[in-house]
Amino acid sequence: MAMKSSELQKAGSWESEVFQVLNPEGKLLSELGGEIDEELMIKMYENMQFVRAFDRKSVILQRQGRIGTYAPFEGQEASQAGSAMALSDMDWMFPTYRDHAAAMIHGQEMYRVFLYWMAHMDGTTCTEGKKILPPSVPIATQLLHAVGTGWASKLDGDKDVSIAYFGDGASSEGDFHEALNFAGVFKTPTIFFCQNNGYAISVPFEKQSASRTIAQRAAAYDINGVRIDGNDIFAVYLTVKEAVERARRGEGPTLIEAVTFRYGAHTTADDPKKYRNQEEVSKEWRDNRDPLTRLNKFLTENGLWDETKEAELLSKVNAKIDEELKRAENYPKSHALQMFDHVYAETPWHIAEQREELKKYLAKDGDES
Amino acid sequence: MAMKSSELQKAGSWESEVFQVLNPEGKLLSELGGEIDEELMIKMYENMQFVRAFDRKSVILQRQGRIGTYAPFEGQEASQAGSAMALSDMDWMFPTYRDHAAAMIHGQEMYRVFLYWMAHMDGTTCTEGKKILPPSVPIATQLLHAVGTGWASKLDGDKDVSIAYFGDGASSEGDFHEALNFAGVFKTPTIFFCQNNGYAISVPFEKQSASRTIAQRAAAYDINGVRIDGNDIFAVYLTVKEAVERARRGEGPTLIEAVTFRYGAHTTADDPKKYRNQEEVSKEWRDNRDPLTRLNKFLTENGLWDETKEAELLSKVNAKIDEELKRAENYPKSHALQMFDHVYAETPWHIAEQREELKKYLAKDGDES
Amino acid sequence: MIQAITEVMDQKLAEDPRVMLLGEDIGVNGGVFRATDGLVEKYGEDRVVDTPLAESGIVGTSIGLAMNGKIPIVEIQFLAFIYPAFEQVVSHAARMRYRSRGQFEVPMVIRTPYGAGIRGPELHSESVESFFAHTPGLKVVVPGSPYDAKGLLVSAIEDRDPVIFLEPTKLYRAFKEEVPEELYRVPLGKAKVVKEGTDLTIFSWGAMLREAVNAASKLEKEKGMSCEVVDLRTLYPLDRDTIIESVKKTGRAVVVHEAHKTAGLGGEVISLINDEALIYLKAPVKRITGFDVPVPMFSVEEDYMPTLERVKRGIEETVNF
Amino acid sequence: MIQAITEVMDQKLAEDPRVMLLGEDIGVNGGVFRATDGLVEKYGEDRVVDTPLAESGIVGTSIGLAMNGKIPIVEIQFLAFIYPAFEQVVSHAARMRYRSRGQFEVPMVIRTPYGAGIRGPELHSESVESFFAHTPGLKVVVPGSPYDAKGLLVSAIEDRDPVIFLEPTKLYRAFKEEVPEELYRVPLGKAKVVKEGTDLTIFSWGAMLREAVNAASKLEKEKGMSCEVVDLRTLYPLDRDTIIESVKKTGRAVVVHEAHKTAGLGGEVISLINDEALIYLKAPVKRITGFDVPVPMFSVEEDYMPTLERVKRGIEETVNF
Ligand SMILES: Cc1ncc(C[n+]2csc(CCOP(=O)(O)OP(=O)(O)O)c2C)c(N)n1
Ligand SMILES: Cc1ncc(C[n+]2csc(CCOP(=O)(O)OP(=O)(O)O)c2C)c(N)n1
Ligand SMILES: [Mg+2]
Ligand SMILES: [Mg+2]
Repeated sequence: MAMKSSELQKAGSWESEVFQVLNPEGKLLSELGGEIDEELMIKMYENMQFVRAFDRKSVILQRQGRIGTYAPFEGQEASQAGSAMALSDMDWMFPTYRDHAAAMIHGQEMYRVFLYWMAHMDGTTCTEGKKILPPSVPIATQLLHAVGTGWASKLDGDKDVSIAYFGDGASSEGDFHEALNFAGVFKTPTIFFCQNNGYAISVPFEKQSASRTIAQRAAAYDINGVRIDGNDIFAVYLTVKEAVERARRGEGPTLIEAVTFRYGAHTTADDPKKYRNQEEVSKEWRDNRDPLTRLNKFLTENGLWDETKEAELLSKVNAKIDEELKRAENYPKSHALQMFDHVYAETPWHIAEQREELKKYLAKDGDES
Repeated sequence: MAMKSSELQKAGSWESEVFQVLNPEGKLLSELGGEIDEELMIKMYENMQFVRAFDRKSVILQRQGRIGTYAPFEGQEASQAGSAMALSDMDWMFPTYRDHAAAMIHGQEMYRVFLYWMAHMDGTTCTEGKKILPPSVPIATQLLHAVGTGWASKLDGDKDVSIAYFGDGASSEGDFHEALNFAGVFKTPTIFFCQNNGYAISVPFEKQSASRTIAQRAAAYDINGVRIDGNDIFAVYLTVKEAVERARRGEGPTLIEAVTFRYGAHTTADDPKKYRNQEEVSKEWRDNRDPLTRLNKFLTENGLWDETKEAELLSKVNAKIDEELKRAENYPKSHALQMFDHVYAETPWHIAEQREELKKYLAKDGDES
Repeated sequence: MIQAITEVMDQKLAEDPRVMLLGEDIGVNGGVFRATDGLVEKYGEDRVVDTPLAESGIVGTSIGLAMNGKIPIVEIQFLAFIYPAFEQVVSHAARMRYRSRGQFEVPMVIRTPYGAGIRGPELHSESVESFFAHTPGLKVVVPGSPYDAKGLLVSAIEDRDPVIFLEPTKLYRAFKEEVPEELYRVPLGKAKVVKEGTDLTIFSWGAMLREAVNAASKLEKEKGMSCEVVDLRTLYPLDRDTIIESVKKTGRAVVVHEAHKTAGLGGEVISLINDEALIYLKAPVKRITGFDVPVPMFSVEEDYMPTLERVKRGIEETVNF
Repeated sequence: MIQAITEVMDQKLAEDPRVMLLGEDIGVNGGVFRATDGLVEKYGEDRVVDTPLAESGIVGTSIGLAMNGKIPIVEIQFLAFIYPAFEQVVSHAARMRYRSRGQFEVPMVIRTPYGAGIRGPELHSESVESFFAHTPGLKVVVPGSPYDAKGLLVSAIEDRDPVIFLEPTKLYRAFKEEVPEELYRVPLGKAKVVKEGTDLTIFSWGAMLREAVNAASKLEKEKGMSCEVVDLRTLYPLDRDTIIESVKKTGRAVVVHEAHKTAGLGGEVISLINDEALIYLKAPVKRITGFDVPVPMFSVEEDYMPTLERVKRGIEETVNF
């Protein structure tokens, strides 16, 4: 299943070069061989609906001023949900600012994600006991962390793997190279999960690199590389699953390039019309390659889904989102004095004094709680 | 001639996987097709003798305390001389601390190289009018500069190319990746000339990367990559020549991996016995793959060289080295006040004052000239 | 301020064929703050270059471009994203002239938005100017007004040394000021007395300047204090003469900056005063600065930065010392 | 000093299975200064790791290792070679605890030789401690003696936050001192009064400490001056109390460091004094430092650094102010 990158370099449209299981028409291209049962398929669909609803809600919340600038991921649900569902609870996850879908499916509580976009001081925490890191802002840096955590697990004989999420743009940074090289040398149980959504903000991948694919770079480090249809949740799940298993068996890292597309803006502060024919291209992907539509078709055709279920799901999902939003909005507001906590394990004198100083001002201003 | 990296990945000893023209026994493996005439062959041999004599002299000078720590290149003469001889005067060269042979053949005056190792303030200058940069100390950083100078030449329609020298270790740095990627995107006339001498100080290439070759990385950037016998000056010359011509024609960058070996220590401060079977492995290379020996054999067998010529050459070479050494040793010593020059185009107040301050101290100490 | 900056680049691209712009998303997108809006359409992709997402690559290739006859104006998307290029900036751009004894030079400008106050995500609000002010070979410039932004940027582009040009994001669209259309120069290395005064001097730069000016006018109105406000503008090298002259006159000073206090440039200003005007001092020079904590999430960023209140009280404490 | 450092790593590797060493050439080669000599033979390649030549890789993976239960001790071959890892140090190692509100921590030590004076090539002699002292979340430690090297390194390894441990190359083999064999701790954040005195305080650290002590004894003998010498040892956070106490006693001070003057830590020391002890000052606090030029080629490096002569005269000028 995991095709060598060299096999993927033939000319043609990207669809002909990627690993695909469920095509856009909702047809299975190969046997699932029991790896994805009906329950799991339905769960996949539910998860994608869940995160899509979250994403749309967040865009609205941003417009209403209830959260700050937000980075939407609509269109990338299969990549994020499919990859996260292939993990176990114990696995380490290193998301970026766009990977909340993956994080939530891996166990991140939604209210914390809201807190993040509200810029709450606790917005960069994760569910207790989870190994989900705060979203990485500096591009490609988190790949190295995932090599490190994986390495430690390997040294300790633990079976958990580490997965780093990143974008096509990230593949240009030096840290991408150093991470893949270290992972190759130390054979760490690391999964490099690249969502190639075609753009780094406004810059299309053709300007990012002369190489046609990102997966082909795996060969430079003698690690596994595979290019998949990132809008096909079956392909994503199976590929990540295999990479995870290989990693757990001690067979080292995998680079996965999931070809996908973000329908919307880079962030709510971005205007995609500046750099692409936004309506047309976005509609093109939505109409012809949507990850939810194709699974819906497949499930419906196989009698596993219908409009009643859909309606039930949506109302459940919306209720959950409202509940989590309420939880976030009712969460005690960030207090300025929190900025002095956790700089060090023990607060040194100068920070303690500065805290006192601010405390005094806040008290005088009357806004200390 | 320029083999694809994929063609080089077959199993076997490295010699079977590299481009080679003159084998260690001094036999031609393919026709030179007029690209290297007899005069050039002799010049190649002379150049290699010249730089080898320089290198040996420098190691002695270091022991005598006449220069500081020195980085010898003995064993790598074919790589350095062959590549430099394929350049034109106008071409930009970015050497490391080990590439003085290449620099000198490209026109760097030897006395400046001596000044460099004497840590003279003028030791990082180059012959007037030349485009030879001060040796790059931070590993892999100069690759980007060579992309930049090449890019400017391309934009201006100039025909010069830029060549960056670096080692196997350098291929692990992020800057290596960024440089190759930029070069690929902007199709700059840049030659990435890697001398894979098997070691980054003490670390063998097997520990540097899981990839078997460095040349194969070119594919990750859709640029040309070729692996050659770096001890075969014909192979080096022809490969670099072709890369240079391609670059001048606007066909973009090339990554060349020249497989070679340094016989001696990383620098005179290094003890190679700590990390390799120094005597044995060094002798192995010297006896079986020496770049000078093989060309000597070839020239001798073809009636182009004999012991008389050898003796004449060596005495000429030694005289030249002595002369240049004298020039360096007679060069006005660095003066402490020079440290305040050239920080900026115009000296700002604080540096001017600090200069005055030091000047006063030096005057009081009586050692100002 | 952003229009003034765009205008300079536009005029310089038109006037000097050596000028090039490089950065992430500066082409059709016009930059995340729109500083390069419309320029690629006007000057083409060879001169306004959308680069790959790799800061060391951007700065490193720009060093090569600069050595080979170009004048690159680099945009780093936000100041913290210069870190991947730190080695290229510190070990190469700043030293190429020095190492080559003047044979090669790197005339380039690195423009980058910096500072907090616009509700940016993590790492979008750093204020680490002191890193660059500790690096001989670099110049560090921070405009405090649209007029200065234009004049300083022109000088930076014409300067033959690498200039770190820090643009306070909070001022990008903060105030309107008529700016002459033609190119003019504001010299590097010269501070500006923004407001004269006799009781105390406020040294500041960038976005904090507004708190400084506001505090000065408030205290003037409320308490009849007369504060001089000095915009340092060039942070490296500092304009010592203006600093000392002002302190000799007022005898009291505060430094207001949003960078962390420890090892921030406040310490440098204080040291210059200590060197040259200690005996004129009637009170310790107070530093009113960002706290020594990572710039926090924006929900509390306003309290991280010196507030008008903190500046005012700091001044009063210094005056009443 | 180097033996003391090796000894700590040896003992810590033996005592604590979480400890790992990572760096370039630290395996069979034992490190370019032999700090890790013999350790890979004793503890194996899983615990003493020769890494690829990539500093961001080393620090970045170490952050991951540290978050997942290891205590990485990283060797950066020379301080300037930390720049490729600058982003990992500043944007991640220093902030992971903060960002995760304590959920993840990065207990690691970055050891690196620093400073001039051993005839190193270009970029092998930098002294940029102030970069790290301007980065909340980091601790910066510089031992000035073998005894302190051992005790401070033990504390650094046991500290739960990332520590930049700067080893003055000039002191590596400079003097012999008996060092207890067992593990002991010298606390981080505490300066040491190396020599008591009453006329003036010399604040210093690292290799410059020796010039400080030499100047103090010379001036004592030659002119009967009594100088107190304080080794700051931890540069971030600084031990303000010891600094202020000493200045209150002596009323005069100089700071001696080899880093560039502008935006160096001398300014921070002066600012702390200005804050807390201005009225005790009988003279400006003089900075006797490396000049504001790139560290030059070693033929003139001795004149770049504060010489004994410069330190002496600086002290005399301060005393005779
Ligand atoms: C080191 C660094 N440089 C620049 C940025 C600004 N930036 C944020 S997102 C982004 C584009 C990232 O593109 P990609 O990796 O494709 O991920 P995507 O946003 O498409 O998910 C850029 C340039 C950053 N966050 N970090
Ligand atoms: C960024 C950086 N890290 C570390 C060093 C120290 N160092 C100098 S040479 C060297 C090994 C380089 O190996 P390689 O690239 O193979 O070149 P070679 O010395 O074999 O010619 C190292 C680690 C450096 N100069 N720069
Ligand atoms: Mg993308
Ligand atoms: Mg090598």
